[in-house]
Amino acid sequence: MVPVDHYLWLSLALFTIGVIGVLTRRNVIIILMSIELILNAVNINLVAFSHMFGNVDGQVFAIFIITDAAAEAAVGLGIILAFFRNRETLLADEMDMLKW
Amino acid sequence: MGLNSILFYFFAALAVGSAILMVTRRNVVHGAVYLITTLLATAGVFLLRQAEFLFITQVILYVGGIMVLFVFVIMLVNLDVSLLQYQFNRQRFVAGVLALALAAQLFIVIKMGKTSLFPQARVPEVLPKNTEAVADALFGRFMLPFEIASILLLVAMIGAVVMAKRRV
Amino acid sequence: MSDPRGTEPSNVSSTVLGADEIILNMGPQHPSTHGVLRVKLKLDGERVVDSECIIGYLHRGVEKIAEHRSYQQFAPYVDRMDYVAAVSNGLGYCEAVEKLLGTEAPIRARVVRTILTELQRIASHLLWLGTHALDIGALTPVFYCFREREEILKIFEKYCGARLTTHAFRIGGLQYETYDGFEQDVKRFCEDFDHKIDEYETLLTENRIWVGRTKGVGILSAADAIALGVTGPVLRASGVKWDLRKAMPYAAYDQYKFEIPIRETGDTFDRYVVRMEEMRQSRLICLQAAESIPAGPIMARIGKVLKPPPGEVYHSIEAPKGELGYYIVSDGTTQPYRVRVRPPSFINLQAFDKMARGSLVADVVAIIGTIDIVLGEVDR
Amino acid sequence: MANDPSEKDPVSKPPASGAEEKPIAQKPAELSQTAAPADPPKSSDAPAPKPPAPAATTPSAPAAAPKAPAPPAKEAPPKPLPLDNELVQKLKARFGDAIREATLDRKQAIVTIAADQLREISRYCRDEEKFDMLVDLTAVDWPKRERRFDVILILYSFAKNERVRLKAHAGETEPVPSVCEIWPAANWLERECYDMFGIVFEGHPDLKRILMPDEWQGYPLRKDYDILKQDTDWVRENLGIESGQ
Amino acid sequence: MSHLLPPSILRLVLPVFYAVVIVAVLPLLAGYIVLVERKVMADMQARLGPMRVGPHGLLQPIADAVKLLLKEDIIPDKADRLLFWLAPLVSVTMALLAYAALPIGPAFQIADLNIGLLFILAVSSLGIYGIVLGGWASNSHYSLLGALRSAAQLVSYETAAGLGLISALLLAGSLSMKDIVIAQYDQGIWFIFYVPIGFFIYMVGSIAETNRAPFDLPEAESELVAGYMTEYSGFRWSLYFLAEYANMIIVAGIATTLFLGGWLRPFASSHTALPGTSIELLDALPSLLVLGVALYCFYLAPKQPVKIQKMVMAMAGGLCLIIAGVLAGALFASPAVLQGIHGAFWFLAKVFTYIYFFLWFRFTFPRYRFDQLMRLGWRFLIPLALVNLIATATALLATREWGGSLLLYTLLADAVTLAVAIFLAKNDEVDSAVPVMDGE
Repeated sequence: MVPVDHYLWLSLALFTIGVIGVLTRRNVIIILMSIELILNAVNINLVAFSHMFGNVDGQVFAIFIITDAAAEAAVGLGIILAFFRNRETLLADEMDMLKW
Repeated sequence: MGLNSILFYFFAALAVGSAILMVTRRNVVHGAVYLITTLLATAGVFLLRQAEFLFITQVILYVGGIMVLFVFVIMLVNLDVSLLQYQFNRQRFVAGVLALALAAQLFIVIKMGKTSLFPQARVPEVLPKNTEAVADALFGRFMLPFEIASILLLVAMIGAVVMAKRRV
Repeated sequence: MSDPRGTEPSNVSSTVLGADEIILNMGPQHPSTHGVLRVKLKLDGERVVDSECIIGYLHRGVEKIAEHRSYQQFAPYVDRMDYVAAVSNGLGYCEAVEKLLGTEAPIRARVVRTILTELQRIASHLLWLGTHALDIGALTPVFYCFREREEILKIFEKYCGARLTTHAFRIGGLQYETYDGFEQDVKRFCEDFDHKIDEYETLLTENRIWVGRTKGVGILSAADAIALGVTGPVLRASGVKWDLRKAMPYAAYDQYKFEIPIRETGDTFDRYVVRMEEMRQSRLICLQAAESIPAGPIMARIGKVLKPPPGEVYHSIEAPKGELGYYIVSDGTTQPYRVRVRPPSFINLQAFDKMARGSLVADVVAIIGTIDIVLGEVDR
Repeated sequence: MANDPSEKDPVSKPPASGAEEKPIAQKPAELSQTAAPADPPKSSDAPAPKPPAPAATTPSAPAAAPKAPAPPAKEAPPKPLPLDNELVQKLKARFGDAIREATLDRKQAIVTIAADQLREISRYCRDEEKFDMLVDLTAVDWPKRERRFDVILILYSFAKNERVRLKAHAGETEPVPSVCEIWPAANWLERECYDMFGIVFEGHPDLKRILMPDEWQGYPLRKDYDILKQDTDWVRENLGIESGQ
Repeated sequence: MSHLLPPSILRLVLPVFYAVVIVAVLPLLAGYIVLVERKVMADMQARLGPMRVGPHGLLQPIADAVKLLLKEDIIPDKADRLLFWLAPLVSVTMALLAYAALPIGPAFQIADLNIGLLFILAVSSLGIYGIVLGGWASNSHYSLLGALRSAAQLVSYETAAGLGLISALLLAGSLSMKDIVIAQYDQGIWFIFYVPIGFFIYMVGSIAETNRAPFDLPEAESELVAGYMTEYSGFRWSLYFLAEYANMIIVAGIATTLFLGGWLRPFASSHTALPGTSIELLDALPSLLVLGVALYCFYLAPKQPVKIQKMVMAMAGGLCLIIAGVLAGALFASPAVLQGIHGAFWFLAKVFTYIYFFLWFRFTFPRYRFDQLMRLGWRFLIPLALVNLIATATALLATREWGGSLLLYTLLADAVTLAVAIFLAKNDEVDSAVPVMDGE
């Protein structure tokens, strides 16, 4: 039986990698994908605890998080598309205007 | 070490490994492929914790839906030039240090809380049938959040359409 | 012309949405460019923003060859231009030279010419229908069309020994007398053919997908069609009731009753309907002509060596694809000084850009099919 | 002489004399009249097509009443004759010296014009005389002449059911005005002319080779174009051998 | 087998055995479906189809396979080699993985997952990565356009097909493939009779999902040459091909399980034994059918032109005879064996019938255009599926509340759905009269 804290370590590792990705990469799509990674790390936690406590509330929350991830991806990618069409770049540090 | 543990460590290693590859790849499509691998490995972890429905949700929605959207957009906007540019921004060292500091904090918390923070709850060997249980929870106690989530999706959908449309 | 695939040298996805456009090369090796047409499309997503036809891959210099052949020697060459309607090409050329000579083929020859040319029109339209349907994704009609086309080719084969590049006519008339049972063969074919057309129509005309794929696609207005010099079924589908067989009758067309089908919108569906109806009309002409082929000689009195007096002539006929004209200049010798072919496919293809702009990639295929080009004629 | 029809015909014997042939061909009486069935039109036996309703032309000028040119009922031998019909008169009245010559060859009208007035005359023909379709545009090379090219425009009028041929002489170096803006159909036709003869059309939107490869040397349909020399040059340059023959 | 090995080991060995059988047989099966497809096409087009390799082209698939394996394997110069290599593998792996939960017979199932249906859907939805990545990695415009079309099409039609399936799921009350079939046995009716419109929606959706005509836009040969497969050749190409046909069998298997009673024979719940025996009339049908085929083969064998063809034809007849023998022998074995063997027969028969419709459509209809395809998916099928779902659920509720025959209520529900369908189609006609200029 794998102890619960191993799940937490896994979650921590993924979370940290995600944060590093968000903070250091320039490409917006990679940043968005790193955010997905972070959300996923959270899901692992939720599932681990859900199993530990023997009820499914954690899983339900994980489902909500996936829903949220879907919404975020849709809007985020929409923004990226719109941005790309106007500026022809994917670099986050060039996204420096409030309107066009 | 039972089959369960072996699988867990295999999935964990796969997830972490491809996550690292994902944030370091120059080519975004490769990044997406590694992220898909991570997500599938995570789904495997879910399955080990008997969250079958979540496993399926992860595969259908995350991998089969959201990531397809990602790959789709990447194909639409992939630029050659972006392969030649610096992949990391200027604050990368500071950011890295900060992230690692955050990780260290969490590390300490988990380490300390390992014995005290988490109640050693009993693990019922036989969980109720997972899909039914999730459905009962989702459409019972969590009805309101469920509806709110659906409204969120609707809003996101409209937002995405408005954003992506060429001329509104 | 060096790069057959013709993709831009840079990475494919380089400018996919960046400049909002990608360049897509269709052909010269492509399943539905009907030969070696190359179309360079500028796409916005799947919508065509701009197009350019690049032709000449099949250029054989027919007009140059003509200057080094005697009048009779050149006749087989014209069969190789529109090779799916060789008989029509031959008719145009022979009549043009006859006019240059100031003579005319005897009536019997003209009637036989009319029958064969109309059969050829049906064969050409059948080939068009089959491939056009295939382009739009209907796999089956093409085999039915070939089945009937086979019958026509059999008649050609029995008449002159060749199926495709027949060289059926000679300057001054016909070389061969019709074989025994020619009239019966033609009549039998025509009688069977009527319900065969119905068969094609049941597969396509009422089909929702077919109508959806062809209606409103590649619209060409009458004004545009005339300005672009478009002729043949394409022009008639745009609402111009003009057919050389009626306007300036040649061969024996003035003896027979037939209608000129026209449609109004000028879209792909209309061109489909016009060609289907033309097949029915051609069938009627064949029936009428086969009913009474006049007796008489089949060759006009012309010398063995043709030396037309100096001068020039332009003669055109209604080929299956449109107005096929020959402009021949004679300097009084045995070889033409200049032969110019007015190729209907070439000129109709010019309208492609007009039709394709603003349509989708899938429509481009339908539009190429609906113009009914033969690259042998476009490039000559 | 393999193609000589009378030589090989196994079935039908060519008639012994021309006199014999005529009476047989006479049988349908109206047919013998359509000896030269094309132009100019005979409204009696061929129903003239209706003019296309939405033609691209501008409103017709009142003066241009469609009327068939007087066809001289001349039999063989075909020989160019001077032509002086209404169209020619109107053209002469309007353009004067630019109309060099008007002839009738095999009952087909040919108007020779000055090359520099080509565009104006074309526009007049389209707008006033209803020659709304450019059937063909081509050229003929006469290398011995001073201005070696004939640029030929064949026009057709739906309203009159009549063709006319405009002919303009052009020298090797002098450009000819393009008629692209008058008939869009001229676009590819002029490109082909340029490709085959090297005639430059001034005002053409995109004058480049169309049938021959872009890097082709020489103009194939000129009479002095030597295919052998071309071939030898090509193999020498590209294959490094002396001759491809 | 059960008495040879202890059950605990059997539980491990049997699935492995099944998996090996499926992986081994599937390529052969796909090859023969191609042959059947060509023969059916030939029949519809008034010609003969393959006749050269073996009698009536029976060995054609083998010749094709050998040819494909011997072909040169080309990787375009600027392709992304890793993904170009990976993509067909992804496609074929996902297609094969889905077989894990498909119940070919009551015992012939690799794993009876309690989320079986979702598993199949999830795994087969991953197959799209093979298409998308392959199209992208080829570095060709045709491939890329094919891949983009494929992604958009799959996502759209998966929704419609899934909603179509849910109407049957409501009636079954389980996600396990096995339980769904058992539910149909218990209720004594195939679900297609309760939810015919659900079946129709799933059929259209499944044709689109497997990229078959008239929805074969991602590989439309007259437009995009071969779509995402344009740059592939030889073995890699055949992997895509295998994946496509494997997917066809999968969707046919899903439809069979959910709507057509899975491995159940017709009238599975009625038992009328032949007088004097325990053999049921309908159970004898399969062996008689196959026997007929065998006799036909023997009848044809002497008519073959070449000696070797005579032999192959006779062998085919012999094979059919053996199958007929097995089917007949099962009649006298224990009920479990009978069910197992005849179940597989009926399942495959239904699957092939379903696939026959695919072939039929392919040779009858022209191809949709992309905007028309999207319009059909989003503006006709998905609304219709939603209405159908609600109507079915209402019918179910009504039966539960007021009692009465479910069939009656579902008939009512179907009528309502049909009315909506007609309304939607009419509405669509009005709209499509105007050429759509999207994105402007």
